[in-house]
Amino acid sequence: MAISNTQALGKSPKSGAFRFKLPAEARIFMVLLGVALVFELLGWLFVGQSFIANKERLIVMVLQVSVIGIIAVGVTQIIIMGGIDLSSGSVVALTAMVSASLAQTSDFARAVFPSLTDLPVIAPLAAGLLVGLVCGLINGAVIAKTAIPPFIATLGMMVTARGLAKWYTQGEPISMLSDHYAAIGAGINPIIIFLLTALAFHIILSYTRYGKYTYAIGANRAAARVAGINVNRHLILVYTVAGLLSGLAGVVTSARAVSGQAGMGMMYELDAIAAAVIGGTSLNGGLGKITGTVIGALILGTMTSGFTFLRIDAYYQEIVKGIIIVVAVVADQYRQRNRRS
Amino acid sequence: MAISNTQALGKSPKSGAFRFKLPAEARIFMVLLGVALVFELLGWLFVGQSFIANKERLIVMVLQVSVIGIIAVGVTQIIIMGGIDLSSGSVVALTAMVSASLAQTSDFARAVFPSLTDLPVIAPLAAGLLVGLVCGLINGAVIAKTAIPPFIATLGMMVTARGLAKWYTQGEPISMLSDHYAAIGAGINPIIIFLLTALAFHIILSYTRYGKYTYAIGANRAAARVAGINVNRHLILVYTVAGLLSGLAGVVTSARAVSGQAGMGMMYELDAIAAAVIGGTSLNGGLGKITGTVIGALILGTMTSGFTFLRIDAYYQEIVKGIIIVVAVVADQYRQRNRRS
Amino acid sequence: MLSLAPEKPKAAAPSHPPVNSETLLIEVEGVRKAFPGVVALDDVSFRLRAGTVHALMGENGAGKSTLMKILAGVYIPDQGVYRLHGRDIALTSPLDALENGIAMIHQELNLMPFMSIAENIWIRREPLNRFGLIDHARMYQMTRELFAQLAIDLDPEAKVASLSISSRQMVEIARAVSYNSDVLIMDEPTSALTEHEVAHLFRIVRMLREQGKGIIYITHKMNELFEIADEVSVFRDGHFIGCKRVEQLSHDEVIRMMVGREITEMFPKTIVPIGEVALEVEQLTLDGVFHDVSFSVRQGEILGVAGLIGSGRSNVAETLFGVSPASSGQIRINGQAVTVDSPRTAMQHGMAFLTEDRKDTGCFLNLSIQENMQISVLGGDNLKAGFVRQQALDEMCAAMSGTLRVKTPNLEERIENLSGGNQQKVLIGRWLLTNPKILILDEPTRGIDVGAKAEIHKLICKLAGQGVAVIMISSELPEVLGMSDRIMVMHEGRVTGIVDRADATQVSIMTLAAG
Amino acid sequence: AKLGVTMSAFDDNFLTVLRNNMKTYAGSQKGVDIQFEDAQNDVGRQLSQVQNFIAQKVDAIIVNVVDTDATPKITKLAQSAGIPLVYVNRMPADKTLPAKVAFVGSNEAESGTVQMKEVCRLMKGKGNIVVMMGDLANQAARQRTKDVEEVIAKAPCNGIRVVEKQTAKWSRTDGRDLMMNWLSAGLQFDAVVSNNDEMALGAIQALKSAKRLDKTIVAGVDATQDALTAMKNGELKVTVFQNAAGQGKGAVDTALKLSRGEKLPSMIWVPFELVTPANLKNYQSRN
Ligand SMILES: Nc1ncnc2c1ncn2[C@@H]1O[C@H](COP(=O)(O)OP(=O)(O)OP(=O)(O)O)[C@@H](O)[C@H]1O
Ligand SMILES: Nc1ncnc2c1ncn2[C@@H]1O[C@H](COP(=O)(O)OP(=O)(O)OP(=O)(O)O)[C@@H](O)[C@H]1O
Ligand SMILES: [Mg+2]
Ligand SMILES: [Mg+2]
Repeated sequence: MAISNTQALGKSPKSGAFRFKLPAEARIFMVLLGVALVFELLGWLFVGQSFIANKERLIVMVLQVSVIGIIAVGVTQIIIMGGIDLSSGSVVALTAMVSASLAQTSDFARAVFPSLTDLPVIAPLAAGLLVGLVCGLINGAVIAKTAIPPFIATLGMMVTARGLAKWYTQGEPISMLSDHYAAIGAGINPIIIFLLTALAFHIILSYTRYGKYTYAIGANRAAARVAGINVNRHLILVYTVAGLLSGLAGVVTSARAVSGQAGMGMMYELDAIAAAVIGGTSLNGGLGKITGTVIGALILGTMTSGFTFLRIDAYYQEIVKGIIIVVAVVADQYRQRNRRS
Repeated sequence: MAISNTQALGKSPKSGAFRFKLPAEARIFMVLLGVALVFELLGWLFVGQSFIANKERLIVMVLQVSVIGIIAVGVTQIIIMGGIDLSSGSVVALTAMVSASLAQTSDFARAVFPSLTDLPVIAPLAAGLLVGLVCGLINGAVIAKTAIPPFIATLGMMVTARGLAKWYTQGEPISMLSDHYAAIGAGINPIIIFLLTALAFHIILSYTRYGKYTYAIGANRAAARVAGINVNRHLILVYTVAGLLSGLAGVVTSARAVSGQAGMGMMYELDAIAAAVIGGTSLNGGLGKITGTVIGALILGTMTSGFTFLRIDAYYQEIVKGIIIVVAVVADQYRQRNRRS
Repeated sequence: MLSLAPEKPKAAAPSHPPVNSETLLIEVEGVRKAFPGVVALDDVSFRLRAGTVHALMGENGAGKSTLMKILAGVYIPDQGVYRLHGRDIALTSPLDALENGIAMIHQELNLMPFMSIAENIWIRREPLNRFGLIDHARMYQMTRELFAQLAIDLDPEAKVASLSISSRQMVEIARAVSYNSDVLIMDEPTSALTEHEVAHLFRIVRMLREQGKGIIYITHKMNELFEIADEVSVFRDGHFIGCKRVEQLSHDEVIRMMVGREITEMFPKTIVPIGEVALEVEQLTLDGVFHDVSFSVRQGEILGVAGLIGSGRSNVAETLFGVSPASSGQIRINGQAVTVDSPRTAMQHGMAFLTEDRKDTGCFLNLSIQENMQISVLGGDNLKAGFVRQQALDEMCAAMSGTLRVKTPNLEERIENLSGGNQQKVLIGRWLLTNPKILILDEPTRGIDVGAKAEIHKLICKLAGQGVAVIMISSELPEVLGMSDRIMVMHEGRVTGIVDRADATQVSIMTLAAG
Repeated sequence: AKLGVTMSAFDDNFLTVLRNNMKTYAGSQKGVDIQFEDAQNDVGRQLSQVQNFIAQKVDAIIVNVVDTDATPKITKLAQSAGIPLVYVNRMPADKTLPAKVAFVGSNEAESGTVQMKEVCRLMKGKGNIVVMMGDLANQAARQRTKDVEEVIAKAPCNGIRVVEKQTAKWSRTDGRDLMMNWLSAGLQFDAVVSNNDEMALGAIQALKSAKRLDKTIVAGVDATQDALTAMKNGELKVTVFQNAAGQGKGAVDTALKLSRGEKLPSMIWVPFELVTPANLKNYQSRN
């Protein structure tokens, strides 16, 4: 005698398998297409040119969200695990400062570390990643060991890391960076770094235990513990990975601007969270995909370029951006519900 | 081999009833006292004067967190109800602009509404409160009707309201406000407004149905609905109240500065949330007290004054502030646990 | 093997049946565990032999789950000796326990809702391919094999969120079995299962016993005890009372050991005069869930609702109470047609609804007992100028918890710290305070011990005597048969029959339930 | 002609005046279409905005740079796209500006210098000052503070000591709170030197309620409307005027000329001007 979950509802037990069901990412992709098409249409109506058929614009659309995207890849994992990270933007600033300070050329008289100029590019890169990693590690360790809400732990890190970034050179920006370092942020390199990072973590989240643990802890932390997962260790690990990615984002930002500044990355954490959530990651944990986050970031990028393209005043841009964030998430939820019932 | 050979604690199952148990607020008050005492000690050591025994300093300590405090009274209710509000800072800016624009005197040539000058002070006050109320109402309605996470709904409002604040006068600051209006923010009036608001909502949360429902929804939303609470209506109500309080904060801010500026209230939402959480409100909902939030705000104010008093560089202030936010919450949790077992 | 704990006075001298120590899997002695305000376990000893099913009995809050959580590494005891296969051991985490061959099915479901059945079962043990990546195909295959062995018919790729509670329980069972551990602890595994699944579970349990595993089985259901268990240990108020072979015990003896007094009547049904029709339902339909449900219930009448898991009983109750409003059909209360679009309106019509899932839709876990109990009566007389009349409410709550015998140090205690059964009593109290005219109870005695169960049954009868119309959904057939005036049976979202008390038998109900 | 402008911030008082001047002036020119973007003090965002303008194929780009250290990259982007570029208000860090790139504005190093020199004159070269700094992540804050320190390092102002410097994040309320904290600590000073007018106005409010204003010299930078009013009331003694109209008109003109291929000097200076009660009426209706 078998136990079946679908006796009622007049459904055959297997019907679920055959039902047509779009994955969440495909739904979000539709939103992206929709947004792009609206701009295309308005473009022909009001600007007299195509929005999409413009290679440079397509590049900028992705380029301008590459840094946010790299952060969002880490933030997505944290949110899936049921956490939140408010410190990413500040960590970007701190790593940008540290790595830039090790990437200066010797022909600059006022280098931060006059004896540490003309280093091979690996040095600032490694230092930046390390700083990010340490920040993430601290976030994770504090959250795991003290059980305070991640919101508070990372809020503390947000304030502290920003302070450290300003303190590092007393607010002075760092410039005269080597060409090799600048190359990290030149041309479409940020895009490549972003997409490779996303791809790597897409695979890791879908096909490794690291990924399964992340989803399991987010879906039900007590259950994950009972199933034998070392929840605290995994928590620390994921926050560390996210810190590392914020570090990478910091390196890319400073390489792109060929300068390190303490004001960098301001509010990036919110854009990264927005990208993840627009991309279908649930703030309640347990649900989300890197692919969704990539599309979420692209939606933000398309919007920014689209507004500029339509010559919409900056005020209206902000006003509309807020509304669109909400509408995108509402639309996604609505479709999700419709498909269910 | 025994797992532990410690003697039984000799507690009978009933001992709990007689156990001495400090309320959460008393514990947080200890943190406040601790912080103040540290500054007092350091003051005698390094500055040669008392930190606490200084009437003016005591006033500034409260005054500088009055606006944050007013916001935090609303935010606390939202967090108790299981929500979050990221829009408060931007709503402060928007209401500051709107109310300031109705508080201008006629002897200023470039008033925003030349025909609406020299209005009685009730006009800008009412307009400010109304704008805040509407923002909160929109937050609540969106959250209740669409069931998207409050984080996203209020993030959208945060971006949009800031955009509206900038758009309102195209970024132009608003000045030449009437003396009556300025009086709202003069002297210790902000403190009085803050404490009265806090007292009112302390009573409301503890002794009215509104309060009980707020806690119940935060503790278990589904159960609250089944228990006969109109959850959606209450949700809208609480967000509206919080919006109203942000509006009040906006009026006080602009009256205090005798000017309305679109950049006002930046990041206030985070300070308000920090005040609530330091004060013992749980981000998981269902737990928290206004008294705790008031003390939380005072901790932040004491820290700011203390740092200036000790002449600590701004960088270090930020670095230490982040750490203290974390330590305060950790300490509170730690004591809570100790007292329990 | 040294315990310094002082001897505690005990209600009955603990007695262990003579055992051959070589077959002892687990042995604990002098275990103590205290929570804030409560000593959950005090100087408790327990032994588990290989190849036996060892039942654990005791009232709600007796400490059964706490002891099991200690055995499974979830809690670390304050004090005590723990021996596994004769070796001293100190477990520090659930993982530790699993690695030492101890698996546990918890009283509360512990699954990851958004993950597939297979992912839930093999978490931490996923099969990897040669690149070190997870081999999903093989994982599904392994799940199918496991399900074939246990004769469970679920799609391994289905998300757990889409399963009914009973199916989820079966997934838990399958996962516990998949560990292939020496010791399997089952904490009330059947509280969410109906007869069919229970019988099925027992086959699995017997199979494991044949394989020489030790099984600890916690239940409040007396019949299960005599059907499946070899030995039984009884607990009361955190103390170990005794351990006997089941053959040496009678039904009444077990109850006496558990409760410390006699309970004479199991289903204290009293026949009361039946009044007017209080609630009448016609052609009630919720699209895709249940169809054309029609029935009526009179004042003073208890209408039992029986059916297999997933037959839609809970959905009907939810719709009646406005949790998920009907798509068509009519509800009449006292002859008046009404629209019930939210629980609030339902309450205004005098209804009350105890839901089946107390964790999800019942308790406010971090609020106090008192606040939990009074939440639905914060209106009318209890409100003065917008303010709640706290004193009066507190007195009402105190009286109600007295009546229901809620076991707690005080009413300010968080409900989270109560045992499951006591939580249930608080929720019943919440609804009784509203003075309902129509009371809908969904699995009112799930997870409740015999003593409390009898009290709740008495209470239901008393309410019926006062003219309240009662609808009682239950998966426990003896309860439905014992308590109801009439029994409505559902199958696949439709009513298959309404049987009078006189005509109802186990067989007739089961036949209707099977469709 | 289509012009794209990226401003470092929309909610900065002086920059708003500058932006409005550009807008009005561009509106008065025939066939000029001007579009503003708000970089919200973020270099990354500003770089993207420049790149968006390039994709847009605007005729010229005007940049009010967030931090001058990032200008070489912006210059390179515009240059390789062949689009004329005008930096306005904040001077680029590039060693030399290539063709089709120009700067219209003042030398930031002047503002703090002009301000402090006047304060020094009022203090007769000796006494104590407190410095209110803007957000330290912001270039103007650092530069102006440095200017102040350089002035008092040399004769005739080396009798002046900085007893305390602290940030008040450019804002009036923070300025007021900071001043109250200082006063409560019993700090003794003869002058308040603030990186902008807003913080100076906050300091004035606090000093006024502590009845210390008449003994204290307060100095700001920007010459905003409120600041000029305060000066008229005798509360503010020193501020520094930046010619927003001149910079705005100059930037638009330069951009238009460059887009027509005209040759221009690469640096077009619009100097800072000192404002004191003596010359106040020359400025009252200018910003
Ligand atoms: N985490 C906890 N914190 C505080 N008290 C607890 C906790 N867990 C259990 N208790 C208390 O310990 C006692 C024993 O609870 P336990 O859950 O072991 O009972 P049980 O025998 O399993 O009851 P039931 O049959 O209702 O499940 C109860 O009084 C309960 O209130
Ligand atoms: N959240 C849900 N998502 C999808 N299907 C659900 C959900 N809840 C219930 N169902 C399905 O609805 C049907 C009816 O469930 P319902 O709970 O009403 O039945 P029941 O007879 O009360 O059974 P039980 O004894 O499990 O409560 C079942 O097939 C169940 O799988
Ligand atoms: Mg239990
Ligand atoms: Mg049910």
